[in-house]
Amino acid sequence: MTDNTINKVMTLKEAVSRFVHDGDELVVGNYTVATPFNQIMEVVRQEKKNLTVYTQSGVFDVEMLIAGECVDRIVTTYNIRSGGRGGGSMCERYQTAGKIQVEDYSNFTYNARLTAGALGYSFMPVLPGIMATDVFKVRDFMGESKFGVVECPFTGKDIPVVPAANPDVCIVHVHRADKYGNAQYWGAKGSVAWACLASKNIIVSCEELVDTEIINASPEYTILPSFRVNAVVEESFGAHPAELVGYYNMDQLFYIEMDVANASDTGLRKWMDEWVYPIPDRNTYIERYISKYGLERLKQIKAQTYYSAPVNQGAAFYSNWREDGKSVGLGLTLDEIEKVMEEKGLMIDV
Amino acid sequence: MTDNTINKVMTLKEAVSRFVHDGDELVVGNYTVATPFNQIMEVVRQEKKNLTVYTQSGVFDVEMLIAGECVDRIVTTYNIRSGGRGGGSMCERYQTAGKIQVEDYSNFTYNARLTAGALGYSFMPVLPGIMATDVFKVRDFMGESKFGVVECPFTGKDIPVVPAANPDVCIVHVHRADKYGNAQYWGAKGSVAWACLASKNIIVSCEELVDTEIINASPEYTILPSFRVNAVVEESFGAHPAELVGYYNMDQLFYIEMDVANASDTGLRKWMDEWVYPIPDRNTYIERYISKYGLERLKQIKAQTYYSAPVNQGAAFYSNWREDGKSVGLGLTLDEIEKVMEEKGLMIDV
Amino acid sequence: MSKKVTKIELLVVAVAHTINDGDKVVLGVGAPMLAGALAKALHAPNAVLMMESGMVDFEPLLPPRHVADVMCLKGFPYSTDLFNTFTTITYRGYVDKTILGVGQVDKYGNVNTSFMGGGPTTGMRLTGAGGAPDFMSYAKETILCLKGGKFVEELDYHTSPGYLGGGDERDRSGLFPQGSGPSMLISPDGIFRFDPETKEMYLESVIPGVTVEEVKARVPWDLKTLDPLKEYPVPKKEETDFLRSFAPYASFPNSIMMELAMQHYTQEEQRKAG
Amino acid sequence: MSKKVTKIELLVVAVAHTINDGDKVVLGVGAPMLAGALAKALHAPNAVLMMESGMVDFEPLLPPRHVADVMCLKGFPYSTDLFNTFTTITYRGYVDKTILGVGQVDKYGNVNTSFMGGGPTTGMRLTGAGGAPDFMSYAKETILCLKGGKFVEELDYHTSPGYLGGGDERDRSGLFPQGSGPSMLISPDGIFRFDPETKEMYLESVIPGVTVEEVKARVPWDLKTLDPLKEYPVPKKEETDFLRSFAPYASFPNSIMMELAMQHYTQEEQRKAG
Repeated sequence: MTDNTINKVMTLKEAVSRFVHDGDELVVGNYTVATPFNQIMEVVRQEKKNLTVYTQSGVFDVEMLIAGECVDRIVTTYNIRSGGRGGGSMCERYQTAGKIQVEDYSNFTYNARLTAGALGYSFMPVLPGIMATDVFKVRDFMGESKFGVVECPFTGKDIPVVPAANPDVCIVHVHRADKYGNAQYWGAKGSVAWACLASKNIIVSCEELVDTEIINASPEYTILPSFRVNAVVEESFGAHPAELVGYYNMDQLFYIEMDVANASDTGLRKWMDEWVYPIPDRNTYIERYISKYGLERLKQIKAQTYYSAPVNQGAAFYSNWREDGKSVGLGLTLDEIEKVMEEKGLMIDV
Repeated sequence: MTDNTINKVMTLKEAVSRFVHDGDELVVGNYTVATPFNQIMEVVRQEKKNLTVYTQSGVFDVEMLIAGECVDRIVTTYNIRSGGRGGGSMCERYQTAGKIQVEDYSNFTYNARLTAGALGYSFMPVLPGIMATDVFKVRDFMGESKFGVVECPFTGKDIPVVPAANPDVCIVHVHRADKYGNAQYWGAKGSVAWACLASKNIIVSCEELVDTEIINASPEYTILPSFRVNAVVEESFGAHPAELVGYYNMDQLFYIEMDVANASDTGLRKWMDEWVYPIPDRNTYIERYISKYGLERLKQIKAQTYYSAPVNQGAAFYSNWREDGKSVGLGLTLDEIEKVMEEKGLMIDV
Repeated sequence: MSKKVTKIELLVVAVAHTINDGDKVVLGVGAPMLAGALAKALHAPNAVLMMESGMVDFEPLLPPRHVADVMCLKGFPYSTDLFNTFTTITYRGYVDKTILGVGQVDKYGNVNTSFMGGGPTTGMRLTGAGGAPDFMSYAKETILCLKGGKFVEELDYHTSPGYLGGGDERDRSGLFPQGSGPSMLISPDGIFRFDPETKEMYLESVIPGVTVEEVKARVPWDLKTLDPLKEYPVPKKEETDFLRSFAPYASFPNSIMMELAMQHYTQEEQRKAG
Repeated sequence: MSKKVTKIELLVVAVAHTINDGDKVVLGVGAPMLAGALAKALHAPNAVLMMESGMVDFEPLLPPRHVADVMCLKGFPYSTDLFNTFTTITYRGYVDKTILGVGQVDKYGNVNTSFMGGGPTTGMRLTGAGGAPDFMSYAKETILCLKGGKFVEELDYHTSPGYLGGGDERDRSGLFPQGSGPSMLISPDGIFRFDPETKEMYLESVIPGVTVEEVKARVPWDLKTLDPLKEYPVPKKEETDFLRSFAPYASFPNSIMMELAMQHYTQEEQRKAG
């Protein structure tokens, strides 16, 4: 399934249908930027239920999933009151109504759970200062397992640790990927690679599907090797209204409309009736955007070109044979080498 | 000292003199390739004493340091018998003679010690299988502290851990750096970044000193931020006879001569009398090489050009002001904005 | 010479003054980022500005909208990740200062940015912990920045550690670098410091036009004040000029900024339609 | 049809045959790397070849000289580091096979690549542990490749875990993935397997011209043999063609290769001089 021999390109509809299941632990792979709104919206459309959602810096990702009644539990660190001081957030409204459970970590301790999971560890040490805070002391559904403490065998000190997280599925939007799933991401890295690597299954949507040749020529940007990825979906503007460096800025006006809508449950649901439920895919979403706001508004957030400085990755030679048919190190032709092998008595008849 | 305000460019002689001290724990930052032979040779020339050397994949780095009588202790994982089956290695000859102590880890457990140190942790979990082996059971100077065991508070399982290593100084050769110490490295990454980041002081030698502008345009290749680096030395062919991708291949013929010399203590010392002690710097070393072997042999190992594929890192705009002097989001000039501030009663006289 | 400045400008400039050239500084969102940009542009060109997303040593060309705003600049030298920012940089002791926003703060500089008016299942959800507790634990020094937050007798939720119960409790706990903790708090009223012995917060200076009584009315404990108070630092013209040019919407409250932005947008739409 | 091949070619081709298309394989230096290159080029184009330096999914154009030889290829898709290769890939269970060289091996497939003829302070230092113990612990399956090494009753140093004391001891220890361990050993004499119950190594086949007695003479325990022995796999012409073209010096022992290389070098020097 996650073998690199397979062309994994599919529609987002198929990917979410195959790899996101009711009751799953689902992690939003992106951190603050490049939020995979295309995938969030598809999960909502497919009415996935009883998810435990890991979201490090989510705002509208988690808000929409809650509004879509997809969520039982949330593990988070940061969630702004997008509905304003009075309106609050979906997360707050559902939590105080007892409709969801929320476990709050700090940015680092949340990330450390994913790092432990990515490494295959059952726990990861975190920074002792956290033990003085309510992040450590106040516990929701994780209970005893929210944090643990081990004694360092070398210093004798008590070190707080967090348990590994290995979500069932990670949804992540990246800049570019090849058809096998080799995925490249750059900019502010946050916890993106850890969220992906911790997970059992991974859906990668990408702004651009590219030849493996391009991936091979820039391996330092690859955050996921092919064999970890289950599905590759090409959807440009996949993160809109979030930003993706090198492609498009944040669409602030669009966010303001979402903020205004999010002052109440019904407000956000009404907004989703326009922008989520009736939209089959990102192309339709962008067509709707253009027909409503005009292409000019989309052009205004298009990124300018600012290419990375290249590095030289070359070697002196890529073959052991010189142009004259002789070997580089020995100065002999293949025939001459085989003759030596005979003469030295190395050859066996088989 | 390691502030980024300082231009840290200096000669290797000055760098080693200032940042390598007798009795230091010194880590060879490079892994298998790009061995900082320029720096190794300078440490030998300056006759540093009583070092504890961390070397993950060393051969001639550690062999020369031992032959130079610089070493008391070695922490290693891999050291080939470069002097041949009969000749062995400096490391073996000195160890069996009781002149040095050697602690043997596996590649991973060695690296994990540096990772712990880099992160600021006092210990790092390693993979339980090691407990079945003599790598875990047989201990030299590290004794009880070579490994420890903690109980995972979540699974109840015993997990082996290694203690952090924080060497006093790391010597590392990289592709390029700026004068402040921002250092870039690519190719097979090994444990290079961890060795650097674990250390208290860092000497970076680079193949090319470049403008900060080039570093800024390719931050994903940076393994060290300026404020971690104490000295920046520009020496081309700094890793010779080891290879540096994009610059030069391994010089195999040169290695063969070193192997032959290393069949005995005296052999290697004689070789060092030619190539180490009388050579003040890398320029002189390369001049000697050219005069002895000819420039052609150096050209044969020169890397071909194979540039990385660039990534786009651009944003839509880099200023909040439009060309007409009005602000992007508000459509007002600065005068108009200040007028609003007055009208709204926000201004205070100070 | 008389100058006209807004309260927010006074606050941002006072925060900016805490940044020295060469300081390695972790910035929270909002006012701390404006302060960092101002310092870097004017008096601390070699300050190393960092954010937890892994952006290290950046120079913003636009006000960063959040901690991962790599689009507010054109190039930066070191891109690490969140896990490594907290460990290889923060826990290792390479953060000289962190400048953080505050929801609630108590007299010992302990901070709440998580829940107000109740606990997790009953209160108002603020942004959450984010990077604050780990930065405030391991930065050598913390500058708190209270823009819309509150002084309280007791926090509804203790997100980030100040001096805990005061006195030497923070140092004694063994959990933090010795001598670390909040060194000052800046609010739209004035500047507060912490007593070297008791670690209790006291008032050091007020901004022009604010009285000590007004400040005390917003503080539930018996606030001590420096006698005489220090002068509140007056921004230089180049500082207010920088701020207004760098962030033309940031010198006044969000509500007014939103109003102006909506006005502008509506006008544009009308212009296009007409 | 009669074919002429060297012992090393027989060994490398037999190792290569253990790699199936799509396998994720970690390769040690030497023969394992040649085998990986051959498999990838001929029958397993989608095998994922990996080395601990962080080179993942590479296709060598030259024989890799060591585990960090990024100059043996032109581009590869994923460059991680050593720490993450052992954790995110190996410990997580994404290594199907590892192919490793052997210094000493005992009857249960435990391996020594550290010291021979004594302990650390008295014996002959071999290369050391390197990646072997951690790969052999967590790869689903290990193929051992004994080119110049020895079978011993007792290891001088236990570097990498095979079946420990035999039987179900490896699985019972709880330290390893269930069912993992060495599946075969290939030497210039023949191919060995491990008994499913006792985990004792036995001889499965010999290369043409080698007798069972010769093999037994090199094994200090009472070596069991499959009866009848299987046929040793005969390399196809395209396989020996590939090997000789890919690595013109790798089909004969190092000593002869060195002799030829020195000859060539001396001739070149003379040609230049003359």
